Amino acid sequence: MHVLYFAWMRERVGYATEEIDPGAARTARELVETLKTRSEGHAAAFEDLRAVRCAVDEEMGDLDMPIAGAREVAFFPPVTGG
Amino acid sequence: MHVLYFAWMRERVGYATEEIDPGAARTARELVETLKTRSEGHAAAFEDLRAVRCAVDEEMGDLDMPIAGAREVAFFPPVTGG
Amino acid sequence: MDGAAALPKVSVQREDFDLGAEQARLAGTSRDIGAIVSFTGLVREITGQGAIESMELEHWPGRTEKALAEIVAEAEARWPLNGVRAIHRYGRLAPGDRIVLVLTASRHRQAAFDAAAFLMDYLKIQAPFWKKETGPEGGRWVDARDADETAAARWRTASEG
Amino acid sequence: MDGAAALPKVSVQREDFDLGAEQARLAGTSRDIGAIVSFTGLVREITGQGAIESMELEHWPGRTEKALAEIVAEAEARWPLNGVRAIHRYGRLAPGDRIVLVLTASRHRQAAFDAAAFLMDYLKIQAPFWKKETGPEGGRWVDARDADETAAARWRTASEG
Repeated sequence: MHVLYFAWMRERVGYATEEIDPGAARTARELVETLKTRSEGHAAAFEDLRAVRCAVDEEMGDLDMPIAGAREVAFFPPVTGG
Repeated sequence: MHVLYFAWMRERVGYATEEIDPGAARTARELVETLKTRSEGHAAAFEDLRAVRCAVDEEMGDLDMPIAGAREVAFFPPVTGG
Repeated sequence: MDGAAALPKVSVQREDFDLGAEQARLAGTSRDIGAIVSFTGLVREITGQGAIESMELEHWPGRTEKALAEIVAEAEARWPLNGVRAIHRYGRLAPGDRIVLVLTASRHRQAAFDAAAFLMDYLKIQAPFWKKETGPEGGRWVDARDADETAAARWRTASEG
Repeated sequence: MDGAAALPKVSVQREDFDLGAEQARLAGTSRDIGAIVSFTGLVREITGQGAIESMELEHWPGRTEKALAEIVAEAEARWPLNGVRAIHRYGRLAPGDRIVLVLTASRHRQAAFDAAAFLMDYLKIQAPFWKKETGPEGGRWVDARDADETAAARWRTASEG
């Protein structure tokens, strides 16, 4: 599964994308639990989940979105464009 | 007293400005009664007073505005700019 | 503001205007503007009386400029604006021609949007302009729209009610 | 519309844009547009963290264009628009630089104003852009504002409540 990080989450993780095996994770939130253990950077990126948004196969949603069969999950802080 | 007409009121009266003696007229409405008698064009211009706006010395208001001491009274239909 | 205070806020003119140039002039070298809203009004070909060939805009020279300046001053009193500009044309115009331009600059977008909408709503009912359309059946003075009174009234409710 | 249908409605680009040229392109040779509203967003120098030197706008290539296209389609479904255009820049910007342009054309002014405000409100909360400001104390990611959620919510109330 392809995982994307943006903005300060990307900076904390240390890179923008990675390939991971989601294992038994059924939702984005469960995937986060796996990702947090990968490095201190990952743990820092996911330190406050209230500040984390996600998209599964480019569909924006919350952390309880199912990820079964997804090719890509993206994590990012609330957007600040415009 | 200087009287101004705009838009279709000007067209009906036949000219844009005239000098008149307001006589005993105390308000714009009383002045209208005098003006209506000046020509058929004037009568046509003031035929429906609901469609007439006025300004006394450039101050917009309704036909009951006092005109005592005024140098100029303007009559016009509702504005349609923008 | 590099002399921005010397720029006219209001113009009543026969000539066309250049949106890009006007906005660049309004922004000047400011680093404090976060939002600029522009409104451009254009002559539509199909109106209440069918396809028109042209439009003649009459106005009250002197009083028109004063009316626009009053509306601009009211907008500046209501919203924190870094800049404001109103241009209204008069004379003969054809379908597709620009009639009016309103520009508002502020730190934040809501003030710029609201001030521009306010300016247009008030200009519609307070600036002494009268439109005469010429179509296949001759000339016809445009009627004032009740909707314009309603649009302007919402600003009174918002501030006084 | 002389090929107007072929004009892109959405652009995400590093380059600056030209308001006058974009508006002229949107209007084309139409004789049915009565109102065009533009919104230009600019980089302000003084922000929550003092005077900034520059700003870096990160985005999600591909997904950003899709987000803007969805917001544009929603505006077209809600208001009778003759044309709409959204341009958002990314990359490094300095105070005073343009960030975003939204243009809406309609027969009447209220639709053009509302659609432009809607586009900006939704873009603020739905388009995947992230701002990082660089000031005297280094870089800092800009926090999302609760006010932006509130601004967008008014359109949900208006259409669904």
